[in-house]
Amino acid sequence: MSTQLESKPAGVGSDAAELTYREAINAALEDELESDPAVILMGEDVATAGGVFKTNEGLSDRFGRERVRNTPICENGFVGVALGMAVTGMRPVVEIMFSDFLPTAGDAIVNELPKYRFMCGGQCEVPVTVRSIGGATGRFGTQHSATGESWYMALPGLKVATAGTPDSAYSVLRAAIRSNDPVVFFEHRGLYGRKGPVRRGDDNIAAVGDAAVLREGSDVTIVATLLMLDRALIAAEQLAENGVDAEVVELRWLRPLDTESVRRSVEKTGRLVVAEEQVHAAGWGATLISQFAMEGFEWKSRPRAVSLPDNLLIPYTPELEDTVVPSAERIADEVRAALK
Amino acid sequence: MSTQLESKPAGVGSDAAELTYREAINAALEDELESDPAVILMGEDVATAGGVFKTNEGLSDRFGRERVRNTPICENGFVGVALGMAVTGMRPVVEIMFSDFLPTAGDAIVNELPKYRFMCGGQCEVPVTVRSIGGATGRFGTQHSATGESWYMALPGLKVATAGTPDSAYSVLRAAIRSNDPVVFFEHRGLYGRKGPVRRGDDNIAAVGDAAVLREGSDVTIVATLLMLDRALIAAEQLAENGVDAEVVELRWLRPLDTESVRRSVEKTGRLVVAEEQVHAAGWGATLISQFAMEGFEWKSRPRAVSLPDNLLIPYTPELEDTVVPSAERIADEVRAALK
Amino acid sequence: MTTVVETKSGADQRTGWYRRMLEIRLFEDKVQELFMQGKIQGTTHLCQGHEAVSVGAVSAIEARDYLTITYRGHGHALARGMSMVAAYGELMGRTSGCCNGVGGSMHLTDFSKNLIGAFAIIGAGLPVAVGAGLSAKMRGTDSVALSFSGDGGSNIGTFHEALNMAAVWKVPVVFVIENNLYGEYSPIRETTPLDDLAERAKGYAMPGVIVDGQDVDAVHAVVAEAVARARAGEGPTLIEAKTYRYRGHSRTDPAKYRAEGELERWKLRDPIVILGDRLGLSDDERKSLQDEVQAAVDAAAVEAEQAPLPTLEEIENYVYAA
Amino acid sequence: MTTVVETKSGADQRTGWYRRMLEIRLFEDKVQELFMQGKIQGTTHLCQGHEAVSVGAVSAIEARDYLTITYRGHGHALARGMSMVAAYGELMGRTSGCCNGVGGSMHLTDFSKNLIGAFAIIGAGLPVAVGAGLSAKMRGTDSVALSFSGDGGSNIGTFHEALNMAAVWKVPVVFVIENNLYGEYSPIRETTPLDDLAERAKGYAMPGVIVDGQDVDAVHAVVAEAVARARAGEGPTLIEAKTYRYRGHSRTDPAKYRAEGELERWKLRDPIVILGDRLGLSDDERKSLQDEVQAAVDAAAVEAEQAPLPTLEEIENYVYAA
Ligand SMILES: Cc1ncc(C[n+]2csc(CCOP(=O)(O)OP(=O)(O)O)c2C)c(N)n1
Ligand SMILES: Cc1ncc(C[n+]2csc(CCOP(=O)(O)OP(=O)(O)O)c2C)c(N)n1
Ligand SMILES: [Mg+2]
Ligand SMILES: [Mg+2]
Repeated sequence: MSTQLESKPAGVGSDAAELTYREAINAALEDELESDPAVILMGEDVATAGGVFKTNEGLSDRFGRERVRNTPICENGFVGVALGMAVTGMRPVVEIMFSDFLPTAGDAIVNELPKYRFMCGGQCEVPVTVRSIGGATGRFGTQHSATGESWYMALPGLKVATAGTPDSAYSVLRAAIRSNDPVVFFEHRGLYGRKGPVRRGDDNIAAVGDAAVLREGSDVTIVATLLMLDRALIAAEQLAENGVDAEVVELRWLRPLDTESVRRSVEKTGRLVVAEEQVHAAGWGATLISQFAMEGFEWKSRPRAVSLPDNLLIPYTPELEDTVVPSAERIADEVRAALK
Repeated sequence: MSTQLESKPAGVGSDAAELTYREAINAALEDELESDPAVILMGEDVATAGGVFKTNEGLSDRFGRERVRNTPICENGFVGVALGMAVTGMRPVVEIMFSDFLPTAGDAIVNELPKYRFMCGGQCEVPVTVRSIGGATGRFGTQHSATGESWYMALPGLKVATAGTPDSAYSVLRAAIRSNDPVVFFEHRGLYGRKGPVRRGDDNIAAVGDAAVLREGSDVTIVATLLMLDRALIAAEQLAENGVDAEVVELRWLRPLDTESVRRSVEKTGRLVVAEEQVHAAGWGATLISQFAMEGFEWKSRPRAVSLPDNLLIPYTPELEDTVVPSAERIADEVRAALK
Repeated sequence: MTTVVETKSGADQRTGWYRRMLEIRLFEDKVQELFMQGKIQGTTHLCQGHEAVSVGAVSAIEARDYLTITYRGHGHALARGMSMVAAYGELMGRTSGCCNGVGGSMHLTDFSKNLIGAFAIIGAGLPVAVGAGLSAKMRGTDSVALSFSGDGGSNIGTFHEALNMAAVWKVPVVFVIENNLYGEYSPIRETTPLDDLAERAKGYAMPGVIVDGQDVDAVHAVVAEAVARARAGEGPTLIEAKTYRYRGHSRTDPAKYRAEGELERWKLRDPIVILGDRLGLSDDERKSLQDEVQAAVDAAAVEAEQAPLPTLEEIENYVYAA
Repeated sequence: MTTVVETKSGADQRTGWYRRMLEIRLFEDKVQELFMQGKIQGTTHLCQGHEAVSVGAVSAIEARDYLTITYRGHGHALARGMSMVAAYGELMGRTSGCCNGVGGSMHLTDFSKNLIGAFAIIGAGLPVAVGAGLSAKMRGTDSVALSFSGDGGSNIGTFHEALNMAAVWKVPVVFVIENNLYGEYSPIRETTPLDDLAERAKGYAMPGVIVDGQDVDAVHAVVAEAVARARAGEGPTLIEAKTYRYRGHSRTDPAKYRAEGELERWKLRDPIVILGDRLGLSDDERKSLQDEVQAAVDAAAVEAEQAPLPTLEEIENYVYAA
């Protein structure tokens, strides 16, 4: 058993700096804008005051307001613009201010980005990254609280990535931007202030498709993303105090889905809890569990999910929002139940 | 063991007429337009020449071009219009010509319809039905071949329905239109010419949320929707010739999801094959299988899925489209594998 | 201007407008205070400076007419007669709120007042208003729909789709764009190739009208005329009200992107002061109205806060109809 | 009109246009035949009657310029110099096709000719063209983008969004609406409140131009002028070409919704005949060109058909870049 920081498999070493998740995003954007003139950042208010969530601080000053470009409010339109740029030699990063607005760009994200290369018989590459900023706990109400992470995992042609720690924010976002395929990259607003070690540099660019074991353990595997990853790590520390040794896997990519890494972990632990900030239906948790069921995996105890309730939406009411979004305690409880 | 027709649990009796799936849709629309003046039908070219797929034959003549209304090409806009009509006393049915265009109406379908009642604290009802016509085998190419059926099942507030036979087309569509909640109702273009007995009348309105056992059997449960349901029934007949007795369950509703009916069936058979015209990731098949895994269901043999390949999109190339979309033979093969 | 308008613009009614604008101003000012106290959480989009638009326009429709607003909608809801308790309660997430506290600041909806929707997604409200207007027409009523949106919102697809449908079907709907010169942090000319958004009406063969959004009389007049046209079956109108928001876009925005002196210049044309002057209100009269409304605002906040929180069981009923 | 245009409009070039229009006409006529033989499946959207628009416009851009088209795009692809074999091959789903047969009739794309996309979703191509133009500008080239769409497509949100972005960023892009009076089965005035879609340019402070889409010279001239403006950094133009499709919307549509005599009236102004007359071509010359092109069309179809089908393994490589 080891602590969160020591257990990071790659990237985080002695030369790591403590950055917030927000700063890590900023660093990834800066390093990619710096390293490739084809990279640009566009979206609503991305160039002003560091962007609405301050992730873009300093970027428009440094790279100019052409390469860091404010757009009109028209998500479907500007994702389409990014596509046109991508197939003519640029590498756009598009910011979608709230993941809830992804469906506003629904056609571009579902029908254009993933299908473009295929429909033209492989004539082009589509290096577009869509940064999607989402998640509950902000008291933003029902139309501004989705993570959206599983919505697009049923689309071959697309890649879907997430980040649950500052280091993965840095390394996964850089990998997304470097991908020659379209990637939707999910950030969680609730994590922006979270601090952690980030090793900044070209040798810390995540491998596309790889999950990361952020905490090793032998009793149970917790698979999580985004804010739930953060809470899973907290749950694991709490459990450790009670002698429960949880392995925490960050599922950084939902497409391609790293069933392999999860399998390695559950082969060791025999138990699985998925922690997801979404209903269980049609999500990555169900996809993983179904996969193992179809393989005939033999569990020590049946797999479990901590998810959003299937019969509710996210309310504004602060107290109820906190009840609805899974806490570290609920994750720990589910782990305990798995160990009974 | 019984044949498809005899085994229909409800609705299809001696007074059933042979109708095509297309005619069944038409009858459901006609009967609802007739029975409630608040019902209207709108969409692109719905009022002209019976609509693009001839499902609306005669309706604009009978009910007039106000109640059967052609819209401009603007899916997000006219689904929003339907919402505004629904909360002010009408009961609109909206036709989306190809399910692939649902994401074009992404905001209306994801953020407005399902959330409206919730966000206003239950002040209103939202009786909108979105008819979504989809599916492969038409050689329509990559942007016109999705079924889309699982895309919206992660949205509390919405109901998601499908029809795989003429009788379910009639009875489920009527139930959808009568629902006081928004429903996305999926039709499969490849089934329009399919004939079957339909009992027309107010006593054949499906119960919201109920799956239907279309063929009883004891060896294995096949769960399917839309075209795959049709093919599952064909597969079951083929299997019967080899002495394999398959039960075929039509999963008419994905939300609410009738795990109960499927559980009853698999408790009998101990084996499950889901047949889906979609990738397995983030679909109803994975959702069901995960659900049973989490319940610790004990299978006679591990559950199986016949799905679209995860590494491909639907090509235009006719021969390849046929290879990619699961056939009755592939479903039968998978059943045989489950029985080995 | 039609007779209807003339009748409505009596001095009594205009004194009512003055009071209502003041109520909106002080309501919004207090929201900031309640935030500091943690009684309101999340975000909020205040409308100080816009009062003449909401009050002038909303006063031009009847009870039977429909209204859609946006996340920047406190003023319109109050103008429509929502009680401050119901508005504060909603912002506090309590059952005193118009939506029982589940909607929050961005979703002040009240079906009892035909305020049928408050939208947090840009552009989403316009088609809904078209639907309400079309429904009114098809059901044989003479209700019209009034829909508010912003300058930034005039660049999203649904704006175009809604105006097109409204025009081609001659729907009784009036679209009011509150052009406050910014969409979040972006000045209009960074995102929009023209200054006068009323120009966009031409693409739909629809009348487009520009009005001084700081002048409640003017706003009322043009909206009343458009409502009369709509009610007479002559179709939709696009009205652009030029206005300005005194605060930043939302709670976390200090609005440093504004040109120096811009805010101050706009404050010289404060809509409440303009109407006060026209009504010939003395300083004393203004002061005593101010005190009276402030007391009502404070009392409403206290009352709203007394209400219990909604329970999980209650809100489960809001997901699906019974 | 600029000098560039003058130079281009020589008699030789115009004879080339005549031949190209004929090629498009006969190509499309043969598609129907190939359908009957089961050699083409699914659906297809033919463009007989539109030939002057595609040829007139596409001939006004250079090789380095970008082009986006729609499902009704066979004519534009051929006008851009795609070989008929590549086009037929695509319609037949064979590896002789420009997209190796996976795209089909609606997706004639050829990056080697900067024909960067053919869109089956209404409105989707316009933002992509804006992106290509913006990219050209940012990369310091003087390439422009030319984008085709339809009258029905001018009602969807992305049309508005694309034109707005193009205007506010002064993107070098030229939008051509082929107004053939119908969107599928619906005549324009059933879905759109005006006849002249060029009016919509006003909402973006952009020049809007109406041109006779049956007159290839006229189309060429206005597009060339718009291209010159775009290349000079003066921003986008919206061009509406009035035209007509002779066939139904798609394969299954007998187009019974048209007014009697409408088709016949339009055929009196056939774009190929008009140019033939202007060029003073004799009946014999026309006949021999017709035979020559017909032979080429027939040969291309035969050649396209010889190619093998793509394999599953091949097309797997089209999903993700290596
Ligand atoms: C589809 C969508 N995109 C982005 C946002 C984020 N957003 C909220 S308000 C706003 C600016 C709107 O500006 P404007 O329409 O001028 O209205 P104002 O806020 O000035 O009243 C933006 C971009 C949103 N809510 N919805
Ligand atoms: C978003 C979307 N909605 C609907 C359709 C179906 N559809 C295909 S072509 C068409 C009509 C388009 O009309 P127009 O833009 O005038 O082009 P034309 O076909 O006349 O060339 C429609 C509705 C589509 N492809 N995409
Ligand atoms: Mg604004
Ligand atoms: Mg047309």
